[in-house]
Amino acid sequence: MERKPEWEPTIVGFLCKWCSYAGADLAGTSRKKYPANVRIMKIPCSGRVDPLLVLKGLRLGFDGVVVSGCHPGDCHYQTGNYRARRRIAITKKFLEYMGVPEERIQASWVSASEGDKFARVVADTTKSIKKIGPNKLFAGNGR
Amino acid sequence: MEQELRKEAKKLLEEGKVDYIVGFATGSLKFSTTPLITRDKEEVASLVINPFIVNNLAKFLTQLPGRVGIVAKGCDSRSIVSLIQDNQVVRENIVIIGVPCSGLIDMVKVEKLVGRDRDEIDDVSLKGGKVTVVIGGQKTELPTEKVLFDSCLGCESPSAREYDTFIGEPGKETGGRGLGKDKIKELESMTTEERWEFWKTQFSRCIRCYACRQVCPACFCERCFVEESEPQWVLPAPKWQDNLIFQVIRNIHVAGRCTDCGACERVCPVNIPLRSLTKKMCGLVSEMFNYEAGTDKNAPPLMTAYEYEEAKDLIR
Amino acid sequence: MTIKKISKKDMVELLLDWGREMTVLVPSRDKGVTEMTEWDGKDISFLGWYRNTVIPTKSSFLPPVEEMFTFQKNGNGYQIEVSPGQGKRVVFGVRPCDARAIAIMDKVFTDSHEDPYYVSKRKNTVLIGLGCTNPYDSCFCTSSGISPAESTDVDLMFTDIGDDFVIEEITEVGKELLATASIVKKASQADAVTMKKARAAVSGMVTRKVDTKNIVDKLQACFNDSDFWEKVAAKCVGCGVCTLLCPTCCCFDICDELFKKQGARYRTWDSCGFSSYTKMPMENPREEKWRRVRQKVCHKYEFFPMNSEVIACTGCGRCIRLCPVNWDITEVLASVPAEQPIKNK
Amino acid sequence: MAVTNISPRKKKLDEDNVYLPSIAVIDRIIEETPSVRTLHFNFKEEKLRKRFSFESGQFAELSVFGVGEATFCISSSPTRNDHLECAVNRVGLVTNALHRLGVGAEIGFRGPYGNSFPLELMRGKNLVFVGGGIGLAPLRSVIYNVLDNRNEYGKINIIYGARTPADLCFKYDLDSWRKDKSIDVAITVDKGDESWTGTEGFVPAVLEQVAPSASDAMAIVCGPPIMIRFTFPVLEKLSFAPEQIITTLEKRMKCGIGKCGRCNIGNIYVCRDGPVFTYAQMKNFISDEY
Repeated sequence: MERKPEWEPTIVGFLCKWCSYAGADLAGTSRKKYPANVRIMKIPCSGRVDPLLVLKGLRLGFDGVVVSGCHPGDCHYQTGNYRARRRIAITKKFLEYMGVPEERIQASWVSASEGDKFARVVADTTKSIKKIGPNKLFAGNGR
Repeated sequence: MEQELRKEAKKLLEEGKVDYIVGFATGSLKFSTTPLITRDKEEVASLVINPFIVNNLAKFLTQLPGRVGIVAKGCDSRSIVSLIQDNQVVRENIVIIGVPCSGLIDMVKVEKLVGRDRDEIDDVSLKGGKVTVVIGGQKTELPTEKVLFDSCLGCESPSAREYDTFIGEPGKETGGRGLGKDKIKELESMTTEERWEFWKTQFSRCIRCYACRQVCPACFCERCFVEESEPQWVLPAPKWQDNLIFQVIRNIHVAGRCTDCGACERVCPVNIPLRSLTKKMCGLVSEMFNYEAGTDKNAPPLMTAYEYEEAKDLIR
Repeated sequence: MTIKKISKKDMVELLLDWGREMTVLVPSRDKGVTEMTEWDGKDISFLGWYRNTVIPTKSSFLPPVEEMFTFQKNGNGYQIEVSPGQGKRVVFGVRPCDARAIAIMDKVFTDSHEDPYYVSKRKNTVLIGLGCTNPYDSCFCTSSGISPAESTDVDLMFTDIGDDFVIEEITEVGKELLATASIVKKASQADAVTMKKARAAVSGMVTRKVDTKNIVDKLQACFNDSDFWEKVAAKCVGCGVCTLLCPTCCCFDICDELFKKQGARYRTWDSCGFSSYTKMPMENPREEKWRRVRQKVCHKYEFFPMNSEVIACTGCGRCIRLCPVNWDITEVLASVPAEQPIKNK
Repeated sequence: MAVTNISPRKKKLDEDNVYLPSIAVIDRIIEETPSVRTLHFNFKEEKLRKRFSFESGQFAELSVFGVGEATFCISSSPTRNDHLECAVNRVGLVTNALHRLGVGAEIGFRGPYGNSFPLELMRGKNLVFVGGGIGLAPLRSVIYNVLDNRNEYGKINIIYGARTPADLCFKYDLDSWRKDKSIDVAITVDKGDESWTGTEGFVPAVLEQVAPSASDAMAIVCGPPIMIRFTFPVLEKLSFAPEQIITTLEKRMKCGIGKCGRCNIGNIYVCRDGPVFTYAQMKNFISDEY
């Protein structure tokens, strides 16, 4: 009997090139297993993440958005991640109020040595997004 | 009070302390006022103060060259402070003429209560905590709770806190009545899906006239992201998806700058309840970062400041 | 012209009758803003509250967003699918100002190149006018040669005479629409007199006036007076309320959307009040706000009359009522200097 | 009841739909300068290739599906109608997208729109072409048109300039015109580089040096607004009457057919009444917004 394959979410990940991107790389080179649902965008710093990128991701039909940067205190540009933190926190809360499930937007701090953590973040995010199902927020027309 | 204001404004112009006076004059329709922007000593004779001075004049500060004398209610002054924080306005270049405010009358509420449009009403006046409406010689008294703008009912500082001169006596606080938060509570009691559906319906009728953005003093970008073409973040077409993104991002971009003055909601020609967004945003900012927009001109803007530890539960 | 009459209480039946053949649009505020929307088949309470819609009737012909065609990408190529045309409609309750506005838009959309989207809607729509009984204080239609309760820019014209409406058959299409409606009766001579009186009374209620005498010349004379226009534009915040909600403004933008392989081209409202409207990569002929305000005023009162011999403003007053800062075009027109400014350019 | 005399049937919108682009295929791309490329394209439908005709000076709306439409003048000559050419300067949404396309890509084409250069008036006269930067594109169409009927015209002068040698468009055309004994060509750059051996200086200044005679002549000018502004006085100094000066104007356009509203100069719509105007006409414009 043929079984219908399970629905797989597509997630866009905005990763800081100084840490999380390297972390993702490490997860790969050290052969950590994690779901292949994330499409990675390398960004210069988590401070680059305008809420617009998050919403545009959802508008384009991604089921989730992951933003990841250096741990507080470790920013290559001193304060980029502190600023990102306020922005992302507000975005997450505000979008929740608008009616975007909180699970769709995930933020984390992953350093270049935390391949493990990156794998965990992706796995957890994928799991929680699978639970809430595909992103139909902007559906209706145009998708 | 108006006489005093006119005298003050004239003096400022005569003494060359300012190049422009920005205030309110009587509008061309009933119960309306219009911004008066002038360099003319005689024109300041038409300055008025009444419960219909609805615009947030701080908007004009970023557009006018030179030194400006500006008439400011509580909300205008908060926006001015916010502009100073963002280096959009130099404090020394402006003279703030504080005026008392005991709340502005929401004519939409009055219209609904009396069942008449504003041009069919003869008189509306605010005195001693009561609003009197006259239609065809018939007087009706309405409690202020029912006819002031929601933003005014929740206002904690109706009179300008930041000012150079103050005309008259500072008005009493209208805030603390818990009003204006009702709609947010109502929305929060819905499920996420219901909320999204609600906003989808609201933004379906947006025509993208950008009146909300254009009257907002916190929207001072020379070029807004919606007008960017490379990349084109949102479609110029007023499809609900793009309307919603525009408004959500606008709100996030002005987080910490928005003083919840309610100007955006007032001017929306298609009645989108925008204050249910701005009010929520102000609430979030204050809850999460203990920050209140437009209160401290020396404080760094919300999004450039940080604490070493915050928002821990949101980011892992 | 023959006149007929219908009792107000029979209106539901008449609308239902039309609804069997066509989509019926009536004024409604169900969607949070007053506009012409599809009738629900029951409610005619608008006859009581309706003064004019916020969204002008133009939106039934030039909607805020309109899909022009869709396309499908296959490999390097594209397959274009044109959006379907408009079915038959009847719009009931069009005010004379908005009806004139549509006549003005007809000129734009049918000259040299015919606009298929507009024309298809226009040709398949019967316009039914409803005379005003209670114009706003911001209305100034009489200054544009429009009577608030009278119109020949529609197919049928309804005038309120108390318990009844008097109906004028303006066009053949309108006449046909009434031909089989048994509830419509012949109107008497007395009804005609009552109608005339009612009309005169409403006309008198429009008190706001614009002196349009020599307006083209006057505007031409002060066109280069930048001081004047800067003063006029000072309080304008540069939003698009007055233009987007103007019943005659029909400027539009065209834009594309593509998701994966499926895309569409849209036509949307646009406004000369936005600086992006004329922005070119290297320069913008109307970068300054006063130039945009000048364009708005002059397009309606100078350029359009020069090209089409009619003022492109019908005095509906929306721009005054809805303006965030009470920028009042009637005040602006009154302040246009009568003589050429001394400053020579 | 039937409303018989309002459009008897639901007319399908694809009949005579002016907004419907025809599909064209890019068959060659020439990189002119770092930011300008010329697209050679042809209609996908064989029928259209035969049916299509245009005149020098007309423009068209090119679209990249999913991105949008933009206005371009047709830079090829109707006398050489085996394909069409448009020069694209990379400056915005659509032009960037056009620069990303390769040979074989399909684009949309709507047109031709607008008026054209008045060849009847130019016939038998001496012609002076003054171009700057990408402004050579519309001139090129009419230059080839004239060259292909060379004996019908008098003396021909081409004065063309760009900011730097790298910014000179249509270098292959410039070369071939320079070799042509029947035309006088002057090429200049605002600022040369080490390898530049030609003239340096602004176009209006070079025009003044070349000083073509105004008698029985017409000047056709196209370039950036600033160049046009300084060229007109020079031409007048050389005693060209405003009627002898022709230019083509550029404006932001969306529809190309006088409806969308944005290309007006006073009561004139550039797309409908232009884009080709004489200086005499321009002097009568109400507005200075060009």
